[in-house]
Amino acid sequence: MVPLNWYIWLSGVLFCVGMFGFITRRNLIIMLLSVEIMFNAVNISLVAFSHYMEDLTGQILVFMIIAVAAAEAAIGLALVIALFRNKETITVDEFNEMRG
Amino acid sequence: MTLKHVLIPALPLAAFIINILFGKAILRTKAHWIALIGVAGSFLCSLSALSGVLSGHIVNEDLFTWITSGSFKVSVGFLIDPLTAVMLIVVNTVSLLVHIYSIGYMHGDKGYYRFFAFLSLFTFSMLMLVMGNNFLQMYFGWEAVGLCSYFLIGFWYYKKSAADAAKKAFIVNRFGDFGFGLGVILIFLTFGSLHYSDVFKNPAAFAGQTIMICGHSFNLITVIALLLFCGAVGKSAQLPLHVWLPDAMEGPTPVSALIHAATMVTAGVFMVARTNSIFVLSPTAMAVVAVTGGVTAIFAATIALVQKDIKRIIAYSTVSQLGYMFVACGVGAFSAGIFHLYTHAFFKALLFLGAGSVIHAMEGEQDINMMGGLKKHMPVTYLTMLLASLSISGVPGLSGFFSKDEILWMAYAHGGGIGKFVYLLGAITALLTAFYSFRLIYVTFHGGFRGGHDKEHHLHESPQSMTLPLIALALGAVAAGYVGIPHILGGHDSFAHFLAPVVGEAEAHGSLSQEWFVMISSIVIAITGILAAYYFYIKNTKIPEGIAKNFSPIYKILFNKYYVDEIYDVLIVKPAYWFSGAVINKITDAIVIEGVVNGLPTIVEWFSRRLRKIQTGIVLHYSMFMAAGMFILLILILSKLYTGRF
Amino acid sequence: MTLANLRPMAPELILIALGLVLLMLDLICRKKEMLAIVTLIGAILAFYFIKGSHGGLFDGMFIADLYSNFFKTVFIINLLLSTLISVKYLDTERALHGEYYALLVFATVGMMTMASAGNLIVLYLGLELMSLSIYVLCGFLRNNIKSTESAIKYFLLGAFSTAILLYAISLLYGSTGSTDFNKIANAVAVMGAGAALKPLLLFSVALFVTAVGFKIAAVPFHMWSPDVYEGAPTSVTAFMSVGPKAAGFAIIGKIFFVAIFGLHVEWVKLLIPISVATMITGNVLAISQTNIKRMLAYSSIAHAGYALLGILTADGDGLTAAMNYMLIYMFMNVGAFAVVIMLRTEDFAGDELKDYLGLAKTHPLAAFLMMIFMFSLTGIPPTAGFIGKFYIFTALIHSGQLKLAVAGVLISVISAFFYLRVVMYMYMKDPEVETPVSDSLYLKVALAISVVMVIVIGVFPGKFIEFAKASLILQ
Amino acid sequence: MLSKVFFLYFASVIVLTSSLAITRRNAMHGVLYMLLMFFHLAGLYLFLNAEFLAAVQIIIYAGAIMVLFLFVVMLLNLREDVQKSRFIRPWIIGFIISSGVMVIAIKAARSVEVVGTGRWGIKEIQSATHIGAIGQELYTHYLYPFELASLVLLVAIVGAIVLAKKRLK
Repeated sequence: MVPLNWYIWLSGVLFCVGMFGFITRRNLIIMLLSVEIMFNAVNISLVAFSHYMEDLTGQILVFMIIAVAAAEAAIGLALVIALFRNKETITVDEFNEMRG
Repeated sequence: MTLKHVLIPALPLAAFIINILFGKAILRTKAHWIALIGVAGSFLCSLSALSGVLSGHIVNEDLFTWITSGSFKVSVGFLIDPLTAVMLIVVNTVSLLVHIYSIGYMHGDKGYYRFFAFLSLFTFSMLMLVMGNNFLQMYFGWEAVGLCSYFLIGFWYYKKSAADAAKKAFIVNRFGDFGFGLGVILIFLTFGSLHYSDVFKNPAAFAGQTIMICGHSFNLITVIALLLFCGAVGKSAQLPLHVWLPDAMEGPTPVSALIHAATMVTAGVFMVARTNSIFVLSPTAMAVVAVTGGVTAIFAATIALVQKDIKRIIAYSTVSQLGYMFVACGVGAFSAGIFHLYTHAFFKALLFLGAGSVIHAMEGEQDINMMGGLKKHMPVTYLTMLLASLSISGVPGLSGFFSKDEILWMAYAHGGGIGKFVYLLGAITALLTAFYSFRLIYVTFHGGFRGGHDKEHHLHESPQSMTLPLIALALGAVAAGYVGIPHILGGHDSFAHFLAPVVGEAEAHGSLSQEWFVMISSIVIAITGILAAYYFYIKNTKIPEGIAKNFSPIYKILFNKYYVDEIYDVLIVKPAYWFSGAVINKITDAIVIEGVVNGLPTIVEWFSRRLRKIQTGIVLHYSMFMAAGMFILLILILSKLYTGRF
Repeated sequence: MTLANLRPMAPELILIALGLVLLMLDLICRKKEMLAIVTLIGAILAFYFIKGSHGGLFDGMFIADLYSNFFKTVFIINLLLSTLISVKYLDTERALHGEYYALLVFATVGMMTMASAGNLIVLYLGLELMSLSIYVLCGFLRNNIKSTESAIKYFLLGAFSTAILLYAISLLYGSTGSTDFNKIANAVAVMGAGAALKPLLLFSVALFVTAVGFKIAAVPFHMWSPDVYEGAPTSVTAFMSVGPKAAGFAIIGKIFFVAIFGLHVEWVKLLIPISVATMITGNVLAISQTNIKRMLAYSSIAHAGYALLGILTADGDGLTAAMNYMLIYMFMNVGAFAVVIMLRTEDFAGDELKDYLGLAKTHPLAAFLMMIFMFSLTGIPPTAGFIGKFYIFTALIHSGQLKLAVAGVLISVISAFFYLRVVMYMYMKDPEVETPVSDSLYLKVALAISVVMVIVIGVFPGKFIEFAKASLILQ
Repeated sequence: MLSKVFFLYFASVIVLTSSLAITRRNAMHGVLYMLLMFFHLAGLYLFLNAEFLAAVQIIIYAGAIMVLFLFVVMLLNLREDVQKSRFIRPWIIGFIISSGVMVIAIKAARSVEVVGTGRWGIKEIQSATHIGAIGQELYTHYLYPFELASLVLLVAIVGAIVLAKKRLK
C-alpha cells in the first residue's frame, strides 16, 4: 500500500510546478494550463485523503472542482479571445495599459 | 422628555437649515420670517418648560446616544432644571426681541438671509449649551456659540476691523477653551463619566485627591475648577482675556446685544453655576473666581468712564457687570450671580439695542461727542435707555437694584478678607457704573446736537420693529427684578429659592442691620454717581475737560484701556510675529515648514511615487508578489514549528 | 421536501429566478430599462425575504442565521445601488443589458451563498459563482482594451487564488476529516494545543490567509485591485469594490472565527503584518494617483486594512466592528463611485482627478455629495466613516492592541491628504473645462440613498451597531 | 511493493509531463503534454478506487477542457507570440519561490496520518460500485453544491458568450 504522504508529496510538487508555470510564463494559454495543473494537484490530495479516510466528501469536491474548472476554462479562453481581438497578442506582460 | 423640550433647540436649528439652504435663492428679504417663527416657537416651548419646572417637573434624559464605548459615551441629552429654565427664558426672550429688532436694523443689508441664518444657529447652539446634561455637549455648544460669534462679529467681513476683531475673538477664546477642554478631559478621567448626574453625584469623594503637575502635587478638584474657570474667563471676557469683547463691537449691534451682552458671554457664569458642586469644594478656586470678578468689574468700569464710542462704553460696562456675576459665584452666592445674569440680560440688551437705534439714526456715527440732544428726536429710545441706565445704576425699584444689591450683600456677608475686599471693589464699581451710565445718557441725549446741521435733519425715531423690542426690554429692565425681592423688603427671595435645588443657598453671616446698611449705602452710591454725572455733564460741562487735562496721564491710561492691548501686542503678538518671522520663517523654514508641513506629504508622496513602480501593470509580477506573500506567510507560520520561535 | 421547506433560502431562490428571468426577458424586451426595473423589483423582493430567513438546509450545508442575514443585507443593498448607478452608465457605454444585470444578480447569489455556507464545498462554489460573474462583468466592455485587460488580470490572479484556496481546503480536509465548519471546529478543538503542532493544518491556515487576502485585496495580494478597478466599467467597480470584499469578510467569519478559531493565535500573528502593510500601502499609494478610480481602488485597499484590524482582535467586538465597517464602507464607496459615474457622459470620461477641478462651481450638488463621501472615507465626524473607524479602534483598544490602534489612527491621518485633496480641487480651484453631468433619475436615487445612509449612520449609529452585534455568530 | 512501483511511475510521468507542459514554447505542445498528464492522473485515481473520477477526468478534462484549449490555440494566430522569450525576466525569483514552497510542502507532509473512519470504506464502495456511491452522496447529502455547480456552469455559458461574441449589438 502506498503511504498517504506520497500522494500529498506528489500533490505539493505538482502544485508548485503549476505555480512556477503560472508566475513565470508569459504565454496566457500556458498560464491557464498552469492553473489547471494546480487544480489537478489539489485533486490528487483530495482523492487521496478521501480514499484513506474512507469518506467521499473529498471526491465530491473533486467532482465540483472539475466542473468549475471547465467553467473557468471556458471563461478564461473567452477572455483570451476577446483580448486577442483587441491587441493581437496573448503575451501577458504586454497587457500593461494600467499600472502605478 | 416631551416634544416641547426637543422643539426648543430644534426650531431654531430648522430655521437655520431652511435659511441657509433657501435664503439666498427664495426667501431673500423674507428670511426673517423663518427665523422669527423658529425663535418664537422656541420661546413658547421654553415658557411651557419653565412652567413645568415651576411645578417641580425636572427633566434629565438622554435624547439620543451617539456613540458609546465602555464608560465613554457621547450623547445628546437635556437637563431641564431651574437653572436651565432661567437660562432658557433669558436666551429666548432676548433672542426673540433681537430677531424682531434686526428686521428693521438689518433692513437692506445684502447678507440679510445669512444674518438671520446665523442668528438662528447661534440661538440653537446657545440653547444646546444650556440644556445639555453632560460636559461634552456643553463643550460642543461652547465651541459652536464661539464659532457663531466669530461669524457674526465678522459679518461685515469686507471691513478690515471687523475681520480683525473676529479673528481676535477667535484666538483669545482659544486660550480659554483650551483650558476648558483640558478640564473636561480631567473630569472624565477623574469621574469616569461626563454626565452631570454622575459627576455631581458625589464630587466630595474626590476632594482629597491630588494630581502631579511638573513634579508638584496639586489638589485635583482645584485644578479641575481652575481649568473650567479658564474657559469662563475667555468666554465671559474676564481679566486678562477681556480684550476681545470691546473689539467684538465691530459686529452688527443686534449681535452685540444678543451674543456679547445677554447670552453667550454669560455662558461662563452659567458654567460656573452649573458646576458649583465642584467649585465649592475648592476654596482656592472660589477665591480666584471672586477676585478675578471683582478686579475685572472695577477695571472695566474705570475704562468705561472715558470711552467715546457709545458701543464700547456699553461693552466695558458688560465686562464690568460680568465681573459682578463672578463675584457672586466666587462668594458662593450662585443664585445671586444668576439673578444678576438674568436682570442684566434685559437692561444690557436694551442698552445695546438703544445704542443701535441711536447709531441707526446717526447713520453709523458712534462717537458720543458727536451726538447730544437726541432726546427730542427719538423719545422712545431715550426713555427706554434711561430706564436701562437707572436699572444698571441700581436705583431702587428697578430690576438692577435687586440683583446688584443681592450680590453686594452676599459679598459683604461672606465675611473674611476676600468678601470684604470684593465688596469694596463692588461698591466702588457701583459708583462708577452709575456715573458712566449717566454720562452716556447726558452726553448723548441731553444738551445740544454737536454733529452738524446736515445730520440733525436726518435724525428720526427708529421704525416700530426696532422700538417695540426696546419697549419690551424696558419692561423687563423695570420689572424683571420683582421675582427676587429680598426678605428684608418684605419679599420672599423666590428667585434664590427657585434655584436652590441646583446651586444651593448661600449662607449670609450678617445681621439685619448690616443688610440694611449695605442696601442703603448702595442706594446712596447710585444716587451719588448719577448726581455726579449730572453735575459734570449737564451743569458744568467744563469740568470733564479740565479733569482730562489736569489728570491727563490717568485719563490717557484709562482712555487707552490700561494699554492692555498694547501690552499684549508687545508681550505676545509682536514676539509671536517676530518669532514666526525671524525664527520660523528664516531659520526653520527650510527644516520645519519644508520638512514637516510640506515635507511630510512630500516625503510620503516621494515614497508613494517610488512605491508605485512596484505596480508594473504586469500580471506575472503581481502573481509573483502573491506567491512571495504566500511563501512568507508559510515561513512565518511554520518556522515556529521547526524552530520553536515565532 | 416542499417549497415551504426552502423558506430559509428564499432570498437566494428569488435572485436565481430573477437572474433566469432577466436572461429570458433580454430576448423579448426591447426597452432595456425594463431589465433594470425588474432587477430592482426582484432585489427588493429578496431583501424583503431576508428577514424571515432562519434555519439550516441540506444537512447544514446552507445556514441562514443572523450573521449571514447581515451580509445578505449588505449584498442586496449593494446590488440595488449598483443596478441604480448602472442604468445610465451602460447606456453611455453602449453595453449589452440583459446579461449584465443577470451577472450582477448571479454574483450576488454567489456572495450570499458564501455568507450562508456551512461547508467548505458550498463556500468554494459560492466563491466561484461570484468570481466568474465578476470576471465577465469586468470584461463587459469587450471592445475596450482596459476593460478586457482588467478582466484577464482579475481572472488570472483570481484563478490562482482559487487554486490556493482549494489547496488550503484539501489540507484542512485532510487534517480534520471534514469540510463542515462545525465539524472542523470540533476536530480542531479535540486536537487542543496539538493543533498548532500539525504542519499541514498550519500550512492550510497560511493558504487560507492568502486566498482570503486576495479576495479582500490585502497587501501583498492586493495588486490586482488598482488595475482592475481602473479598467472595469465604473458601475462594476462600485459593485466589486464592496461585494467581494464584504464576502471576503463573511468567509473570514466562517473560516477563521468558526472553523479554525482554535488556531487564532496563529492566524492573528499572520494578519497583523498584513493589515498594517495593507493600511500603509493603500494610503501611501493613493497619494500619487491621478485617476480617481485608481485612487478609490487604493483607498479601498486601505479600508480593507482597517476592517482587518477588527478581525485581529479575534473576538466578537472586533468582528462586529469589521462587519459594521463593511456596511458603512458600502454606502460611502458606492456613493463616491456614483459621483464618478455622474461625471461620465458621452464624450467625457470624468475619471481623472483634474476633472474635478472647480466642480463646486459648475455642479455644486455633485461636489457637495462628493465632499460628504470624501469626509466619510476620511473618517470625519459626524459621517458614517467616523463611526466605522471609531468602533474598529475601540475594539482594538479593548482587546489590548493599543499599539495597533495608534498605528491605525496615525496611518489614517495620511488618508486625509488625498481625500481632502479632492475636496480642495472641487471647492478651491477653478474649473478647467465645462463638464456636463448625467442626469439619470436612477443615479440620483442611488446617490440619495448613499448620502442619507452615510449621514444617518453617522448621526444615529446605535441601531446599526446593534444590528451588527445581534448578527454575531460567536458571543 | 508493486503498487509503489506503479505509483512512482505515474507520479514521475505526471511531474514530468506537467513540467514539460509549462515549459514548452508552443502552447499546442503544452496542451498535448497536459493530455498525457491527465491520462496518468486518471490512472492514479483508479489506483485510489475512484473509477468514476478517473472516467470524469478523462471525459471532462481530456475530452472537453483540453479540446477547448486546442480550439482556442488553433483559433488564434499565435505565430508572433511563439517567437518571444518564454519566461518573464526575473523568472529565477519565481523559481526560488516555487521551490521554497515545494520544500515547505514536502516537509510539512512528511508525517501525515489519517484514520479511516468514514462510512465509505473500500468494501462499501465496491458493493455499491463507485459510481453508485458517488451518486448516492451527490444526490442526497451534496445536492445543494451540485445545484450550485449548475449555476456556475450557467454563468460560464453566459459569460463566455458575452465575452467572445464578435460584435456588440
